Amino acid sequence: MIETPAIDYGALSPIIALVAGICVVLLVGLIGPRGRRGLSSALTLATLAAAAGLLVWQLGEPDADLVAGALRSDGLSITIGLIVVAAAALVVPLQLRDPAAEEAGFGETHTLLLGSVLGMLLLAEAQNLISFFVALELLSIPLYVLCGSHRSRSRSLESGLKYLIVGSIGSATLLYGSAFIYGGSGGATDFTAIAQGIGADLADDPLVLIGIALVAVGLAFKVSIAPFHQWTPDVYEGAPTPITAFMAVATKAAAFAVFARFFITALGPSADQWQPALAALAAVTIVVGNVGALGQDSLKRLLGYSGVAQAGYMLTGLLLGTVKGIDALVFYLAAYMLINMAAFAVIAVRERETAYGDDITAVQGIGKDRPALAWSLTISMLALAGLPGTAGFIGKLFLIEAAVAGNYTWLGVFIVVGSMISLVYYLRVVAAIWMRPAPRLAPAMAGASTEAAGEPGLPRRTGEPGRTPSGAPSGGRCWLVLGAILAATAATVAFGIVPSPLIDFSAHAGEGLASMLGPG
Amino acid sequence: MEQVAFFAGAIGALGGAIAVIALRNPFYSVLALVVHLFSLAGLFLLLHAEFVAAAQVVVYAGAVMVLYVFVAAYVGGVEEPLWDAIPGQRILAPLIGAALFIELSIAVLGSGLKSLGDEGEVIPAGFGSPEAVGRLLLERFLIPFEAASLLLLIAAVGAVVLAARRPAPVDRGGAA
Amino acid sequence: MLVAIFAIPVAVGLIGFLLPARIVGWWATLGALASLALAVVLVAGFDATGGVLRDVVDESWIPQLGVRFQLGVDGLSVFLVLLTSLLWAAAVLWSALQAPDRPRNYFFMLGLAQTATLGCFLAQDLLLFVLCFDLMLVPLYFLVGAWGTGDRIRATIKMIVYTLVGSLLMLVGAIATAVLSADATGGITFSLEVLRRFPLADGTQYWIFCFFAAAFLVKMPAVVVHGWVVDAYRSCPLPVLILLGGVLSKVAAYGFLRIVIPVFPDASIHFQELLLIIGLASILYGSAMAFTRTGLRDIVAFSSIAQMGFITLGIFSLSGAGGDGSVLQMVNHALVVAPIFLIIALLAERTGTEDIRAMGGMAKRAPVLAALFIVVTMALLAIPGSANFVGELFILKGVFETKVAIALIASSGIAFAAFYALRMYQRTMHNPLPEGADSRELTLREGVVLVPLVACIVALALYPGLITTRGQDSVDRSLASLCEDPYGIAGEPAAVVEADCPPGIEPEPAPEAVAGRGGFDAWTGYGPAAAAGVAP
Amino acid sequence: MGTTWYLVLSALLFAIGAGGVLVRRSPLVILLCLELMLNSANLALLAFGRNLGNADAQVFAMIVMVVAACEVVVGLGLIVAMYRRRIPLDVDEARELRG
Repeated sequence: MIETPAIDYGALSPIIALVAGICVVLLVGLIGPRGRRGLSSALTLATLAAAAGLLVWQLGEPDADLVAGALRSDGLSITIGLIVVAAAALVVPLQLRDPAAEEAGFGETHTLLLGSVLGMLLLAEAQNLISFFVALELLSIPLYVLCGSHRSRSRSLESGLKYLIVGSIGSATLLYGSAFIYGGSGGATDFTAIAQGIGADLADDPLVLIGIALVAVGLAFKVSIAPFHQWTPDVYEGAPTPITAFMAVATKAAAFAVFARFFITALGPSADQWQPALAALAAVTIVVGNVGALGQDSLKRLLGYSGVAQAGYMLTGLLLGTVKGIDALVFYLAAYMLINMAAFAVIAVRERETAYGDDITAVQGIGKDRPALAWSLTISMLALAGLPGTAGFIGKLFLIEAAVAGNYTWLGVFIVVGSMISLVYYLRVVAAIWMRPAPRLAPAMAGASTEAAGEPGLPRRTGEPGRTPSGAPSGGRCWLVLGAILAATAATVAFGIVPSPLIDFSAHAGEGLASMLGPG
Repeated sequence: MEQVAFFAGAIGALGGAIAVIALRNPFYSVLALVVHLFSLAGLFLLLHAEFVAAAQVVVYAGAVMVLYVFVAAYVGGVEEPLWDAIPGQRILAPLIGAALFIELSIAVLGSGLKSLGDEGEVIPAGFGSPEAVGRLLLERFLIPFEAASLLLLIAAVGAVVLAARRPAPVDRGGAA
Repeated sequence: MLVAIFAIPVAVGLIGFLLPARIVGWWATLGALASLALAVVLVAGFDATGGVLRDVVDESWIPQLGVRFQLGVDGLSVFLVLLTSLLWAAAVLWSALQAPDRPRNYFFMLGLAQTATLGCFLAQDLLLFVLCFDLMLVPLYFLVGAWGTGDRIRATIKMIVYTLVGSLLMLVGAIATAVLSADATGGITFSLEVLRRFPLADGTQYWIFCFFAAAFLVKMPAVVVHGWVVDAYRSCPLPVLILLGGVLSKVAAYGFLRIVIPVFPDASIHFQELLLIIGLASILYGSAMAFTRTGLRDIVAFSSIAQMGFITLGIFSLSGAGGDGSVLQMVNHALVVAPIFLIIALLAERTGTEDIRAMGGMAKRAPVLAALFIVVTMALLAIPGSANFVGELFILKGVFETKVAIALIASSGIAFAAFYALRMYQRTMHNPLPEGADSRELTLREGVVLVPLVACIVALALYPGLITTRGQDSVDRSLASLCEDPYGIAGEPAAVVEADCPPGIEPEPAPEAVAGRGGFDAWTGYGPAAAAGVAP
Repeated sequence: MGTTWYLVLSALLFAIGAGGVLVRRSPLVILLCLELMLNSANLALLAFGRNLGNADAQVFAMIVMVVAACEVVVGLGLIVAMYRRRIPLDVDEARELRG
């Protein structure tokens, strides 16, 4: 007889809510007429809200192993889950006028988005090699599709295919590494069992070490750590901007969660082996990312490289293996989510308003005419650079404090050096916003003029509703988007001045991991 | 007997793999992969993974490969590069592959792990049978099982999104 | 009180966003005057005895990271606070008269910069200081970049990269200080009063000192790392230049006195000669360059480098007199620089250039302007009787006590100052009036800003003791860390040999009860412990 | 047969797959090479599982098959979409994206 494992429905409820949401959104998308963006978006947001609510509810509950140890609901998984859900919720309004979503159908797009969110939640909870692998794929496969969902742009398709190939190489490498770790730890798939299986005896067994190396490489592909980052700028540039935003933020959060959980809990016995290696990777990543971003004119490529550099900062928090390091990592991820969502949203808005796409020209001189957008992008850039008064500063402070406390002061110095280099390109954007004149004559919009949103390049007064030709995607002002941008920006500043709530929030993560490592 | 079977399978798998990357025409590459997969299924049988071997033949070598064959026939044998080649990539790539192999082999051979050299544990009856695997899937690995089914659903939706014929709106800003 | 002084400028700036553009300037002026008034009240009621902190604010801020919101003021900072408010009021008023474009953003940035600067002077928490120090750059970047002149984008990038290199390293240094002394202090704390009592091991102090010194020397600016200064001065809008030249450079000097010497005493002694030489080099190089340049802004920029060199000398003479002189000189220099910049603006308006070769004869029809300028010039060259003279005298006295050779060379700096200051005055005010230039008397609007500033110089010349008497105790307290085991934490009572201390500094008596570790309260004479009567 | 033989074979297959990904330029063949990599991992898993008498590996291998199928479906979908898009358009547009 099959003995069904005990299922804690309470702790699983966020997952269940998401699955239900996926089904409903898909069905509504199939049944209703095409272009029902309002209903689909509302349902998606409702699903995300339900998941967020249940996650918050679970934050108060004790940590629990779920369904025969496949998953674990603890502080780390919940905090990361909330970051991911928040990122998705910010993406949904951004997709309202998105031509890619328009083309692929809102029901399908939202289904894929929710599927990816589900994968991220599972990934953050995974504590078994098999659920780890499936969750990673559940996260990635919808994203490959979403990247390529703007089918009429060959760049989008290419970006999807590239992402698929690189992502699959990463998955295959990771899988091969998992096989070795499975073999090396004596047939264990649960993270805790792996730690026991490796123990002190096998901590430097070549089989285990090569397994660790392969898993690290696989994850490095996912979170774009140098030298496995080459795909990042290309894919970021080619994908539809809302998807880029989601990818940049949420994938990183979920992948870092499992990175931390797997390395610290399962591979803890070999920490002496992987710590220096990861530290070297982090240092290289910081330098490569920041130097790569220097000459970029495309804002999405710029943020892609900047994301590489930020991954290096975050890796620092991870490799310390301390509670404080994990707290710093999660704090940084949360701050990074707010900052990047605002930045990408501004880029998306300008992409639809001007003919410059994501080129830096698109934001030139917007300080005069679009103060809200200008301030949001400015604050995002300053926050990414880690200037005080923003959550980015506190994030760096937290990371450096953790690094110094973990005897990695030199990595702290690297973070700072990276920040210095990064200032040059972040400030270039800020200078474009405030100190350069708006481009005088906008080139003709590529493609048909029927869908040209208002007069490209010419500012319209705030408050005048955007012209929406029936059905066609419009560059008109969307108050929901502006609201989302301003909310994210305000949060960036607010957490820069009063960071304690966010620090308390991220402290759950460290506790969660500590409880998993503890005697219990 | 077992050794003969292993070497036959190994040669088939290796030959298939090399053919996949060596043949010019993608269509033949696909067929080579089918050979590879069948040989692997044989090796899986030797490893007492009957159910997996059956799935390999039916699902993988059967269904999935049909998809490949179809697409290869549809798209044709055009080599359409996605990346600009890094100079020296063609020479470097085999070296990287060789280095990878040597490193992995060193790991395998250098491992202090017990009993890698011999057959290993005595395995219980019914090891690898559909019942045993099914029981595990529904008990310990319920979550991965369910997640995998959702993954299939999502992939289906994705395929529809990508491949469905729809009047595509005009290219917006693509050439900017 | 301190919170109000600290927060008013930025709050005023924020509210400015809600007001019509026309009146924003006046609203900001009102705010600046209000904060000036508060600062005056602060100084008027200030009690300098013992050099301890007054008006302390100590609130929890980021408890998880050990950061507290600690403000306090003592003899070192009280006049710098007043100075900041004063110059800011002048700058804001001047700007309001000029009516810049995008006034809401402009005045908000000014307010933010003032808050950050005041934050530096008031902060008693190391991290709060570093944060404010970095924050100063943000508004400055915008002010120069968006409202500046010439090749401003390049100048701003240069300025930001230069100065931030130092300040970010300082961030690491600050964090390292707190984390590495966490074992001794019992938990991570950035409180300066606590950190100074648990000095780190020598080797650690050395590298952290280098990080801090890099930040401060760039900011001052000192020679070798002064590359950003001239470009920034050239591109900076004038009201902002008053602040940049007058106040922001003082933050760095103040940082040495407030943080570096008390917290890293061993390193300060170790690197004393190096810094003295840097100071000396700044004096000589700055003076020489000021004498050869013809652009007014360049002259002032290089003279500032020279003056900051004097201040560095005073501080790193590590003596009471030198420290007192430095504090006085900080105020003096700021008070001199501000009116000079305003006068430059006036001259540029009348002659259409900032090059002294194309100027002259301004004194003809503008006796008041000339009179004001001569007062300022005399102060700049430190003529006996001026407060600058007193300041430099103190500094040189301090240096003589320790390094005679350096003091002798430094004295020549005073002579240089006379050269370039007089040259500047003569070329602009006397000589024949060139064609196209217009010698006009001060207008009422200009006078409103200029006259009070010059009056301050005169007042300070009459009574420099205003500052030295109040600063003395605090300076001594800063330097007290240099004494061997000054607080007797090692267990024994602080039986200090006189020779261990720098000249003129008495070791601070150990408090009766250092209530456990981290007794911030007991030391500063406030808080619950003080209230209970355990304070010294 | 010793497990070592299987592992070395799987390592060889993995290396061939990885080399193929780098050498070949056609997306379709790259997908095939990815299959090689995934299958070599399956072989290693099953060999370890047999050696340890642990059936978890077989479940893992099943799941990997599902995953591989999904990757194939999406990958082929992308290739078909690209191919279709190219037909009516200019050929030289296919390489807009720098690599």
